[in-house]
Amino acid sequence: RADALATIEANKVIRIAVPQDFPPFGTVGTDMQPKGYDVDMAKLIADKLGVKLELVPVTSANRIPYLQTNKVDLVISSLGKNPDREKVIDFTMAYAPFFNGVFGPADVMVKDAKGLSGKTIGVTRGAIEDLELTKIAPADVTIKRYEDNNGTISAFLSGQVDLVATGNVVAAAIIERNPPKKPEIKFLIKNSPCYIGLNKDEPALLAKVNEIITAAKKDGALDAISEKWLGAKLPAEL
Amino acid sequence: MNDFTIWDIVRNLLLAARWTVALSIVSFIGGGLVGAGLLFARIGKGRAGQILVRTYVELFQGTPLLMQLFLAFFGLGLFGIDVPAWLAAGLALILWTAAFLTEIWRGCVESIAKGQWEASSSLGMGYIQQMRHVILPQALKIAVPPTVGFSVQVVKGTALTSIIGFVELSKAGTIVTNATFEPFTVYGVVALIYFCLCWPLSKSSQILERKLNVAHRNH
Amino acid sequence: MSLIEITEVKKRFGDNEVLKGINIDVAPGEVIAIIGKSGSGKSTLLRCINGLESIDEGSISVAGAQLLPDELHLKALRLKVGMIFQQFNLFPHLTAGRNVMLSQMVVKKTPRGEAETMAKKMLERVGLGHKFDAYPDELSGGQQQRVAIARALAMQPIALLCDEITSALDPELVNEVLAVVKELASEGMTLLMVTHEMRFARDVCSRVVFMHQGRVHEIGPPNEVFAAPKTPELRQFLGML
Amino acid sequence: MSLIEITEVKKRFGDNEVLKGINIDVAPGEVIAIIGKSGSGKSTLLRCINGLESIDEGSISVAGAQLLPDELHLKALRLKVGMIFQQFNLFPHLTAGRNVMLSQMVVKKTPRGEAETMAKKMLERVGLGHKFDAYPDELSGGQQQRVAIARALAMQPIALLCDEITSALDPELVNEVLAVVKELASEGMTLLMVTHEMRFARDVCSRVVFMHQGRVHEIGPPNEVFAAPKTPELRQFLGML
Amino acid sequence: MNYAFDYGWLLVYWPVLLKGIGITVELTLVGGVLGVSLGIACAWARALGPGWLRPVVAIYVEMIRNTPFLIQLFFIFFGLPALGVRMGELEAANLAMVINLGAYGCEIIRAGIQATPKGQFEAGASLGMSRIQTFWHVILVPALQRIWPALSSQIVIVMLGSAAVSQIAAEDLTFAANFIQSRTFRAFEAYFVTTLIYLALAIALRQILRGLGWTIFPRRATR
Ligand SMILES: Nc1ncnc2c1ncn2[C@@H]1O[C@H](COP(=O)(O)OP(=O)(O)OP(=O)(O)O)[C@@H](O)[C@H]1O
Ligand SMILES: Nc1ncnc2c1ncn2[C@@H]1O[C@H](COP(=O)(O)OP(=O)(O)OP(=O)(O)O)[C@@H](O)[C@H]1O
Ligand SMILES: [Mg+2]
Ligand SMILES: [Mg+2]
Repeated sequence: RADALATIEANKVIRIAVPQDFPPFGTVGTDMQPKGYDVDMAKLIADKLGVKLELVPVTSANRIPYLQTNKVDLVISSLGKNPDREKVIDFTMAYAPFFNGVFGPADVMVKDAKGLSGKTIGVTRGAIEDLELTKIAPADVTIKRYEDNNGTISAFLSGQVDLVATGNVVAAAIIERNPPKKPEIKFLIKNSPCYIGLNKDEPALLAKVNEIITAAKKDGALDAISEKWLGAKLPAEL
Repeated sequence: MNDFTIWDIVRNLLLAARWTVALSIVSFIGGGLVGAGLLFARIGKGRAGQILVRTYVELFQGTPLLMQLFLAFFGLGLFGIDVPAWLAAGLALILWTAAFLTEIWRGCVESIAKGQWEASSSLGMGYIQQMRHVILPQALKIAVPPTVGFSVQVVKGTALTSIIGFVELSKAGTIVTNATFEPFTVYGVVALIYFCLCWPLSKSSQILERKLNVAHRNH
Repeated sequence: MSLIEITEVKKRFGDNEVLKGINIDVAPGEVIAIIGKSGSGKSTLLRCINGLESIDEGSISVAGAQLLPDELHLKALRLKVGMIFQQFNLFPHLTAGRNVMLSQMVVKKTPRGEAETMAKKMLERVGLGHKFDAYPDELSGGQQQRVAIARALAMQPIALLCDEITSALDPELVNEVLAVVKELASEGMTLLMVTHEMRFARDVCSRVVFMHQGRVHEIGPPNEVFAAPKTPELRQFLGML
Repeated sequence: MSLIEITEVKKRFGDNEVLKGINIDVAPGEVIAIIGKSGSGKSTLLRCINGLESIDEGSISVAGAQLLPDELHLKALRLKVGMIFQQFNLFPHLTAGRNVMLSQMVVKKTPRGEAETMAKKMLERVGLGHKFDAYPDELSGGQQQRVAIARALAMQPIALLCDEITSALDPELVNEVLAVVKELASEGMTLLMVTHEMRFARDVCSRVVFMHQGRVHEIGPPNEVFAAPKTPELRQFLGML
Repeated sequence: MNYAFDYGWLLVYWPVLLKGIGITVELTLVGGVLGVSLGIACAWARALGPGWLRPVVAIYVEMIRNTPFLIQLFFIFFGLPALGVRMGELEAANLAMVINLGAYGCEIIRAGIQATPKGQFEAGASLGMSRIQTFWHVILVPALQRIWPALSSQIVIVMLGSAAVSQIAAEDLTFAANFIQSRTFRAFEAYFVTTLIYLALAIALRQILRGLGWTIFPRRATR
């Protein structure tokens, strides 16, 4: 089988899976064109490789099959890592921070993971916050896993869950819309970063992408993207 | 983050609805053709054909369309067969539609009185001639209302193609909601568009049915 | 020579032996009434003669040709023998005229013009020339049955099988159909008819067959059969009516 | 005093006046045959008496009580007058016995045990005691019709309306039903029956009503009506049969 | 093919699958029973009910049949709380399925009622039964028998359609598949296994409904 990097360079095009339903990493503008952190990251990589970029919008259900059936070369979809996942695909180095928090209305008193005890908390299935929260939550927490961010947010706004775990930027966007129930930050979940996914046994591509990420961290390109979409510079430890 | 106006929402949804319509038409026409072929195998004399079609129908009516689409697109991909999304979507929807239409039509053919078969054979007609001149013209007539009625299911079924990357009406609704966090506006419009697409179909199916019933009463 | 020869015909449905060895010879131009209780096998016999049911034993030959159960032989047979049913079985999506034309055009490949002329003639013959363009559901039962007769006649059969062709009709409509049959008989058509109309059987038929439990129990000219039934079964059957 | 009084009853379907002023008085125990051509309004008259159709003018009273078209009066009426139809109309999902029990339990709130006893008795009476547990589709037409009679009788009506109750039956089955009706008549049941069985009408009925174009054209005892029809219409009608 | 199938996750995640099957079955059971009941009530209302009720039911039926199930589900789960009606995802899922099957069932059952020979109504009436009594004791069972195959198919369709409830976090079979694949990235295996389970459920459900038909309707209608 041909080496993925070689194929990309030969075809002069890279196909990258990005989310469309997971702001601020992937969403759409009024022209329905994808935009967001992941999209800019994809553009950056294509740019550095000097090839054309083909964006493939994906959902949490089909992003990995796209990769495995070679319909895309990379998945940039705010992927979190776990050992099971690492058996199936390879991950690059981290390319984005994820400011995850648990949010809730003012009258719900929670300060840390233990405080979640007995509460119902909404989260987007398969997202980083889902993986992390599942790890740290006490046994008597009810975690409701929705299909996408909208489900999670709607569940919170309609009172179907007491709390939600989501990204800062998402929460900020909600507050901006001035809903009757304002999500306040309760505590931060471990600042777990996101990785780019690619097929196994592609050392050349892996090395190349890692190289691009390293360079982008150095020259401030990633900081710019982070500032634009997450409202903060990359944290130092990333 | 949210710079969508109502008009942006409606416009984008309407644009996406074009996919819904296109997919519906393709699946309906394709499904009709395949379904007709299967129908002949199902009501024909060949035992193997009958069993094959029955298994086929059981399979496609017994599993969620979502999974069929997934397996058609990614499953074939796993075996190195790179089907484009439109082909996989078309294929899965057509096969799914065909399974239902075959069954609907079989019911119609079987509802034709046995006397029609006997009268035409006693006049010396062969199987094909009976079908062509006596059975199908009658079956076709009673098949129209349930067939049109089923087209509503096809329209709604196209929503599931989002699993393989189609941004049709439902998916567009999800994407826009995730950009705007205004589920009620967006899904309200989505529901309305679906209603506008489906209702004329259901209604005409009902009207056709009523017409036929009136016609039947004269017998 | 006989036109229809039925020799030792047996027919089973599963375990149920419905015909237990039937022998009848029908001469050309004969009009035969088949009578008997419900379930005695009358319809089954007619259906066997027309090839709608296959026979298990024995043989049936029509105009010298053996009845064999393959498409080709069956088609040839059905061109010689027409059948008319209790339920008319007109094709509801075609007009009376088209009903009569269809099989001529499809089976015999008669050109449309000729078929139409023939259809007109046959409808005329059953007194329905003016109903050429009417659909079956616009006709009364008696008229529908007459169209069915015209449809069978248009294939120019040498014999006609009629299975209780007046039983589904209101009493007042029975006569118009029987009148047509009577005329056919007088024109020399060979007829085998299952019927409950004893008066008609007596007046028109050359022979009467009384079936009982899958057998021809009595057979003979009507004046003998009706006036002097030999078996208690026939006597009982006639008394019942 | 008459049991059923029909006075100047008129009934229209749209523009079509089907009953044009009917007057009949039925004394208790009378057996009346209604004859006439198809479409003359026979069924409509019976249906009006049973309240299945509302009348436009005139009045009908049964056992002294006026027929009024509200649920309560209708129910009271139907407890007094039973009706039996050409198509039997048995309830296909219930056994013969349950068919007879249902209306007793539902309408009269008869306890199950009593209803069952009554059902057994009534089925016995029509000669079907052994068919209590048979479903309608396991019964012959004649048996089904007798169950329908038992069902109507179980409500202990003071009169029975029968609309061509033997027309859907094979000729051999007609007699078993007529025998039951004959017995009812001899036991003093008041009967109004539309029938095509002239022999039966002649032998059993006290009076015959000949309807023609929505009117009672002739009425009288059967020997008068059949032997000396006064009007050309009746003469023609009788000649037809 | 360069993909190595791996079903090792089944060892770890089978409780999730099992729970998913349980919930799908429960949803189907409750949705089926209540949905058919609602369908019967609506069919009665539409075919024989009082004049004012007919358009009301007609509007309900048309609205449900001409919009996607998922959106109905969203309105119930996310929308109703705004009106002060809050329920858990399972209740919402159940309600949506009942409403959905109720609308389809209504049309199917109504067809069965309308195919009832007029004589059955008249026989009931002439025995003194009221309209409701006639409907309940005389019309309904044969009407259901007439359309039982169509109704069975619809129930299977609703069972398969229940996959959508995973979107409101109801942990049905599809949720299980999605959950497992989100942890293990074994999407093919997860979807393949669930597809087979759905197929088995559909076949079993069809058989159960057929058996039920045989017991409820003691006689097969004569042809
Ligand atoms: N297709 C069939 N399969 C099984 N049994 C059949 C079939 N057709 C007829 N029979 C049986 O064969 C026997 C004779 O039936 P047939 O219709 O020939 O009687 P018939 O004399 O025409 O009666 P009828 O006067 O009622 O028309 C009956 O017992 C019937 O149940
Ligand atoms: N529900 C109805 N709506 C309109 N017209 C009707 C209706 N019922 C009966 N008629 C008409 O009323 C007339 C009398 O019908 P009715 O059934 O009483 O006749 P009948 O004497 O019983 O005839 P048959 O011997 O055919 O049963 C017919 O012209 C018929 O078309
Ligand atoms: Mg017969
Ligand atoms: Mg009548």
